[in-house]
Amino acid sequence: MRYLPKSPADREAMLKAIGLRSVDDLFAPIPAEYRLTRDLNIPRQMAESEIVDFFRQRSRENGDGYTSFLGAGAYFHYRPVIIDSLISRGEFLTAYTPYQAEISQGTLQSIFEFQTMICELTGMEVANASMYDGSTAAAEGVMMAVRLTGRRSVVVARSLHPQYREVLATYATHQGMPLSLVNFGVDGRINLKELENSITPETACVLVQSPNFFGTIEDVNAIAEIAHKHGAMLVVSIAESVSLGIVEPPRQADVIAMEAQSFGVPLGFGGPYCGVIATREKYVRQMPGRLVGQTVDKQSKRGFVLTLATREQHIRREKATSNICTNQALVALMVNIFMTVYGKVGLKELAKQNLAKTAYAASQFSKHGKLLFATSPRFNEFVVQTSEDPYAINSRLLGHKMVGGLPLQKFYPELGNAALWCCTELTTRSAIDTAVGLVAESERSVRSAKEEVEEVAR
Amino acid sequence: MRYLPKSPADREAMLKAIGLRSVDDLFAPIPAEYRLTRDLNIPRQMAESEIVDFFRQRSRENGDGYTSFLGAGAYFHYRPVIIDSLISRGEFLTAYTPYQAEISQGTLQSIFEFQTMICELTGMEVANASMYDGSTAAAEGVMMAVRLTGRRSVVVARSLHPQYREVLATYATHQGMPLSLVNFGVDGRINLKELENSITPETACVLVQSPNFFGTIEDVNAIAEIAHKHGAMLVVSIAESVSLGIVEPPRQADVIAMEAQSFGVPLGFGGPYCGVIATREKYVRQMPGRLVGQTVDKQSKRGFVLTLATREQHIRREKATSNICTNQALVALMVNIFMTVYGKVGLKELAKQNLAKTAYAASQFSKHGKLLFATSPRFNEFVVQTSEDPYAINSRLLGHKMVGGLPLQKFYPELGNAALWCCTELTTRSAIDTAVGLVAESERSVRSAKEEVEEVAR
Amino acid sequence: MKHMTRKATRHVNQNEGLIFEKSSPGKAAWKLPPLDVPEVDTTALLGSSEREDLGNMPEVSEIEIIRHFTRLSTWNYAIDLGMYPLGSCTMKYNPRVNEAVARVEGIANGHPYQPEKISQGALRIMQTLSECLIEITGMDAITLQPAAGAHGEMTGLLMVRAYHQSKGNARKKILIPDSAHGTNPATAAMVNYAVENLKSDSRGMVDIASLESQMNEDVAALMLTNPNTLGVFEQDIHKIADILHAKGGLLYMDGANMNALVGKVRPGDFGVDVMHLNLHKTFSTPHGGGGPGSGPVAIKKALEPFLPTPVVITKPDGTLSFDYNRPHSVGRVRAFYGNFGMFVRALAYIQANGPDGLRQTTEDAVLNANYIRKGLEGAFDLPYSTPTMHEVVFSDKLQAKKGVRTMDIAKRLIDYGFHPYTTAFPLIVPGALMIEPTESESKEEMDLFVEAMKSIAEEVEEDPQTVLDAPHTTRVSRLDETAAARKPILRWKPA
Amino acid sequence: MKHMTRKATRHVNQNEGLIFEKSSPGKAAWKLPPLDVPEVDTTALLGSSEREDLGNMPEVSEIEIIRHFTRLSTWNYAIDLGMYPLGSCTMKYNPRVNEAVARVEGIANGHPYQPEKISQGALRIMQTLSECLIEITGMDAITLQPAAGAHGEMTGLLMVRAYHQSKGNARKKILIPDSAHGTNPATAAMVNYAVENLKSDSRGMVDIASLESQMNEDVAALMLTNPNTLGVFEQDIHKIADILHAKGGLLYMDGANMNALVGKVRPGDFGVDVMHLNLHKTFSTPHGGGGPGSGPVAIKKALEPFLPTPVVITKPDGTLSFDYNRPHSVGRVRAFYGNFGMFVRALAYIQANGPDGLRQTTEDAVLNANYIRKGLEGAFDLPYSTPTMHEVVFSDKLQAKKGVRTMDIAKRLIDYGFHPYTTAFPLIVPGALMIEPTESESKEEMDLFVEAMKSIAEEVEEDPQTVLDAPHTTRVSRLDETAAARKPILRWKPA
Ligand SMILES: Cc1ncc(COP(=O)(O)O)c(C=O)c1O
Ligand SMILES: Cc1ncc(COP(=O)(O)O)c(C=O)c1O
Repeated sequence: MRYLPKSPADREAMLKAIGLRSVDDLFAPIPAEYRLTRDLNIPRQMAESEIVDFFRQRSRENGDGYTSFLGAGAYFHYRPVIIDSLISRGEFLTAYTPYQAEISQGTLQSIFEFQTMICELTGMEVANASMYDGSTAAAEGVMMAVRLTGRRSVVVARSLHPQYREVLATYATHQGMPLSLVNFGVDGRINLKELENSITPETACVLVQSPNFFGTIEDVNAIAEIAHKHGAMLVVSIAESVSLGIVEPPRQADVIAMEAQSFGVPLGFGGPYCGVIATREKYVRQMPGRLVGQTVDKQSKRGFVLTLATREQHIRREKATSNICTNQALVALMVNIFMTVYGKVGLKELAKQNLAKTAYAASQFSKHGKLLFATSPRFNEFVVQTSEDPYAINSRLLGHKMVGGLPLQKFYPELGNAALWCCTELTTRSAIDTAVGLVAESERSVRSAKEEVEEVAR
Repeated sequence: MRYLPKSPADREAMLKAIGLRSVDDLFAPIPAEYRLTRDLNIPRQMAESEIVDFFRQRSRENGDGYTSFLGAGAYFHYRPVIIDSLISRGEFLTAYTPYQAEISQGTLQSIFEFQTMICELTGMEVANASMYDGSTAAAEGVMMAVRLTGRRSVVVARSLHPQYREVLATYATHQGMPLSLVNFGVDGRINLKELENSITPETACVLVQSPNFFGTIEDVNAIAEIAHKHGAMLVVSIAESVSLGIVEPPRQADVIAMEAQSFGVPLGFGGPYCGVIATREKYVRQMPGRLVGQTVDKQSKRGFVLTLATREQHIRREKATSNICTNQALVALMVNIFMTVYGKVGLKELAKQNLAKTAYAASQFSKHGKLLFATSPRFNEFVVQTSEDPYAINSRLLGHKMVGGLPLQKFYPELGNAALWCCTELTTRSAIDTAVGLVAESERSVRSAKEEVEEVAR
Repeated sequence: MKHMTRKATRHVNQNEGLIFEKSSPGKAAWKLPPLDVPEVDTTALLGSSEREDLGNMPEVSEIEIIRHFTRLSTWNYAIDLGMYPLGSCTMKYNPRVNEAVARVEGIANGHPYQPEKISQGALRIMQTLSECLIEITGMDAITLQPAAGAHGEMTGLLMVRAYHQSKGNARKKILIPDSAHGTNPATAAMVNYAVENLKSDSRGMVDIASLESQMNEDVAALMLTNPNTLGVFEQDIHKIADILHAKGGLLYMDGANMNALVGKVRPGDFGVDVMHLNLHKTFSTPHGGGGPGSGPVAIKKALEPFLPTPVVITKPDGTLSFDYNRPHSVGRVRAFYGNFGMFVRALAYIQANGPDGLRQTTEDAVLNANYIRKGLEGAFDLPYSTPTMHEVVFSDKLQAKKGVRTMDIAKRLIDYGFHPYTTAFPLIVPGALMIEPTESESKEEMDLFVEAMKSIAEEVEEDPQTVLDAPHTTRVSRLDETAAARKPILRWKPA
Repeated sequence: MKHMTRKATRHVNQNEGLIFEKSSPGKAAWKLPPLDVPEVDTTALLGSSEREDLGNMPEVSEIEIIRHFTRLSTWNYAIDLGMYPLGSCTMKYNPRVNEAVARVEGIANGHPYQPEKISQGALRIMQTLSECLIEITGMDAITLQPAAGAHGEMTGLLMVRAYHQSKGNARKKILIPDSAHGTNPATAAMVNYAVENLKSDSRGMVDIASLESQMNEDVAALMLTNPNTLGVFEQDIHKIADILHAKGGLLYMDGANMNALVGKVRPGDFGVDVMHLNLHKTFSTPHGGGGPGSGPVAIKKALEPFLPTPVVITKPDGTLSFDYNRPHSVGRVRAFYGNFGMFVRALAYIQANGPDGLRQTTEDAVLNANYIRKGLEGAFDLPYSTPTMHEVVFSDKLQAKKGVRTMDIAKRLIDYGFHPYTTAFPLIVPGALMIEPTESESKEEMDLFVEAMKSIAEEVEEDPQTVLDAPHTTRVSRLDETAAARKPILRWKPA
């Protein structure tokens, strides 16, 4: 096997040194009746060229070459080339968790920078080294609030990503954390009145997403005020991190649970992504996940270490703030490099381009379909209601090697033939125009079909 | 500009430190009448995403996705993934020529290993650190022989790669090195009688290629004997280095001039490739190009340095063995890694697969077209003569996203409708069968057309 | 330090400050294409939601970023540089072809919501990997959704709970051996189970008598690591499974140590009901400085209804699809389908090995651990002499007499050019040195390791201070962790 | 060494032997797919041409290769690690997007003989790059074929010869300033021209009087580097061109120093007839430890008939094509079309910069050199005080008094974390320190460089031995080059 650095002679010599006669002796501790005496029934050993061919073939079956208007928690932004150049260095790629600080300063310092930038962007005071993804970060953020407030129930906006809601439900079920949902209004934002009514003295926190699942920016100020008034915390989920370049961060939140995939992480069919939790300094000891801190060595030289480990499972076991151990470090490094490349000015300009493309697309679509939640500010997503079922429209778009917006019926039946469209800096005007053209055609044909029917009826 | 690590304030501060008021002052030494006062008329500054798009577009116009039967000095072999992983490390990619040995041991040791492996494979005693490519290596190999023998004329096999011959002609013209050509026989090998007759007391060397341009393996023993009998040296060019896995190297040669592209270097539309010169130890001081040698440091620790630099242009100027300075170091590193991956056993097995594919293809083609030089041993190329013009056949193959063999008429008009086909380990049986099928079809239709004519004539 | 130059030397190495310290207004590493739609008035669009500025985000050029991270990287140790014998972590070679195929366009850029019609490639990868893992574990079904080992544990226990609940009683507690990894109890707590410790016997295995006495109808499952964290195979595994099953309990296996078993024995065959795998350990996906991982959970038939949604199925027409209609599912543990990029890498690893390669891999892993054990016996105390599988655990008992503890030896190992082993785990061995070489180490590298460890043992006798002050060859010396935790500085701030 | 820790520290670093020392029969890093055609009898096919064995070729596994080259790489200095101020070498940032686009499938795998119909992408790249370089140089036509600077020189001189020959007299010699690079005279010899040295004046420029007296009808061309190797712009360039042209000679410009001129002044505008460019200097293609390079030659109209074959042309139907029918061509200087992969990178660099970026680049390069000059004046002897363009040349005159020479200072600079400057070139400056920072260095990095150099100058006064024994912080100390050359060991052999 080409990964194994041993010759038959090496194996012989080692067995001899150990004092064994055969490899079988090594497995003597395993009861004989369980020992496998046949080959595993898996594909035969393949050449590297065959492996590459296999995955190229899979790639061709996987939407390679399609233009997409999908967002909904996974965003297609340009990834600067240097991200992969740098994360591919074996020193980053093949290192473990930086437990041995003296030979892990590369990883540690980069996480420290990551934490800093997440703080700068979110307006929070501390950020951790990463969580599995935005959905689990939201769930853990809620659990944090539960621990901090000593209350157990949770108020959740319906405009939170439906899969995030599902994940939260899974996490919450057995922890005795009742969830209640608050609807959105015609403006696509959480219904503030309903929110106020939902909060009880048992409410640990309110969880909203902004920009929310519809791309609409919530009035976080107002939400925070309501939550805080009732002694509940506010947990804000951010799924589209590029929005932070131009959208005021939810500074009033107590916990921000973010998905940083937009910052240089490939779509990758849904993962690995990069969750993060950011919060106020005073809550740091209830945070889940790893934290890197600055310190000094024996010569007073600046250095970085994993710190506050007493929150974690390997020290606290069943009393830990979370069971998380392995996180998303390398993905956080991608995020870190992306944030560094765009930086203070670039992130703003990038966000502006997203805004401009989306504004153009929304205005074009609204000439034919119905733009929902039109009155609220939005970032790079919007909902269009059509006369025809969006699945039908999308299957026509597929013929043009285009993937249309995400049909919402399955998540929000009340929205009917609505679909969630997304534009980023990579969406070209011509792609928008083509998609709009197909929607317009659909509307025209539905209209003419209707007119025909009316004609006949008349 | 995103590559420039300066802020406007930095530039200000630096100008001030220098004592200048403006950047223009820096260019005062250039006579004003020559200073450009307009923008260069070149494409505007592009975003990285645009650059990537531009080249993807070019890629699509460039045979992406075609199966090819082309060889003729540029071979499509599988390139193990680790080659690019390793050469992409900045420490190799962005280092200069290893003049400062103490901080260049990585490059130096790897060249030393490269030199060693080239020696092992060619059967020579010394090898240099690389030449531009196989063609210039051949020309410089010949110049070496001219210096070593004190003779000036050169006998060249017509079965040497036609472009190598052209390059040699260019190099030789003004150096007063008359060239004479020796034809090949019906077996595709150099005509030994003609060779013997061509050699004069003024002949510095005989230059042949093996496997030659037709893929035929020359009888190097016999050629060497003839050359040496007349006091001429033998320079052997090797264009398909994978052949060395299974074909006896030309150990009788005095100089081997090799193109190592087959060893892990991308086809890359013809370059960069990796020439190498290998020879006997006694000729080392007439070698062109860089050499790495082993030595010790002050603590007697083994280390490597550039050595025998007194042959080179920076020391000897117009008396140097060559004007070469920059060579193909990074490409030589690719070659080095490839040789290391396949090693002693793998190179042989790889060569065997090439042999088997080619034997199969040659036998299939010979059922329809005429296999030329059929009696001689060959490696992974062969010549097929067809009734129809191979350009016509190839344009039909193109329709199947296949690139047929290289038509030879332009280089060897006497071979008529002949084309040079190549198979490597990457050529699939089904591709061969498809190509053979199309050739068979061509033969059938020519035959039936002829029969029709004969019918009419009758 | 007589031997250390055989393995490592010091070499000049670039310092590098924080990226913020290189920032200066007007530098940039980015450039956007010209906008092909009308510019917008951001204030008009966003109103009070518009952001003013981005605080202390850096402004640097591309070359500075390349240098920044390249320089930082040179302060890291990594598998690519040498042996990384962290016990329980399985730091094996991360094949580069895995990285290459994970970056193939349609695989890297597939959107999780793209229509299934154009997702057949990704679905096929998930299905093929699932089939391989089911065969390797001897289980009946699997979910790939969990993002890491601990996440797999949670998913597994959620299914355990759902299973018991379906029988009318969710039960109350999970038995966990005292040698277990911290995630095991932490996970049990998250699924609202009480944790009950199970003690190990003198062989370092589950104490059967204790298990028998502690097992009852309140116990939902035993979470067993096998081989356990001492690197010892639980020889009474049959009995253990029987004891659990007899009282309706389930056997959960933490599969972190599957590298000792793949191709040689299958947990499904020895009574395991639920188990998770760590693709980032056994299946070679890179650790990346702490993640990402992937923690598939394999189960027996009886637990299948409870799998998280969605599940990959084959439709009658032969195409693949996600099945969301699973009324008994424990729900979703993560958005989308899991760390798909890791599935790609793990499958590429399995393909590169095949059945013969996987078996040889396991054999070499166990051979290596035993070779190290043999080499270090005598020089270090071996608290359990039970046969070793893929890792061996020594203690610092002999060295502690001189005041040198496992962490000191670990730090000294750095000077010899090695990454330390795992320290202070498992908890049942005071001052543990937990060494897992994996199959990726050559005899040469291990000989150097044994030599280094023995040399340190000698140093402890002759010159303990050198060991206590180690490391001596690194850019920074031992860092003050207490100060770091006392007054945490968790982010940079402008001076 | 008081300041050195600001820039560099030592850090533990892996040793690594020769790959042959790791070889052992039966290890392998390769695997071939199953053969889909019949096996062959190699002896029957090859007869006496069959090879028996492959001598001492290594047998190692993939992880060992990854570690081997990763470890080796850590002993290299590189642009990615810090300033690399090699004069005349233009060690600038090598953008990573260049590497990415060079690896796009159809670009990396295009066969040089594939039909032109499916080579339009490559042809377009060549044409676009040619147009850009023609505009940048102000010349009329170009060939991209030469593989490096020296190869370009040869190609250029071949065209010079062909031009003169077409006028009936190939002429006999080439004038070359004494400050020229070694490739200039070496090339002239290869094209069978005699070399006549031209001396520099006190400003370090071409001595006009000498030029006037040496110029005659035997002189084919003057090979001028401008700015010259002192970093000085030949201010009398107009006069120089006139003197040459008046006697029918041609002005050849060695474009190695174009980084001082791009976007600011064009050689074609100041009288140059032929010139080569180094894409691996001015246009950012990576140096890769010594190559590959690319040395396009740009020419004025009068030389166009002599360009090497083939030349890219646009056919009437708008498609691109290679023109081989060029009866006056000097012929071919390399198989195929040149180092195409470097064309891709150079074009990507030009696109990333645009006209504004290229101009700013040049300005920064010249600014940096002047900043260093200012910083080091006084501490080191400046033999020519003429204004500096992109590089500055000091001499070791002040330090030589203490027995410390330029090479010693260079070696000491290594301890301070820098790659040395170019030593002992140009030849007209005894003990030269030739410093070219390029535009890629930040003020911070240059301040550290100036600080290091000044610190070394102080050390020379206070403790010259430390400088003479340098470097002190590298894996190997100064290597015995004399021994290496006396009894060369140029390959490994089994013991
Ligand atoms: C035995 C054991 N169990 C569980 C885990 C947790 O796995 P993960 O880090 O992937 O969450 C680990 C990882 O260190 C482990 O060693
Ligand atoms: C001034 C000058 N001319 C010519 C050359 C030769 O160029 P190349 O190394 O690309 O052959 C160099 C390169 O070092 C140089 O600096």
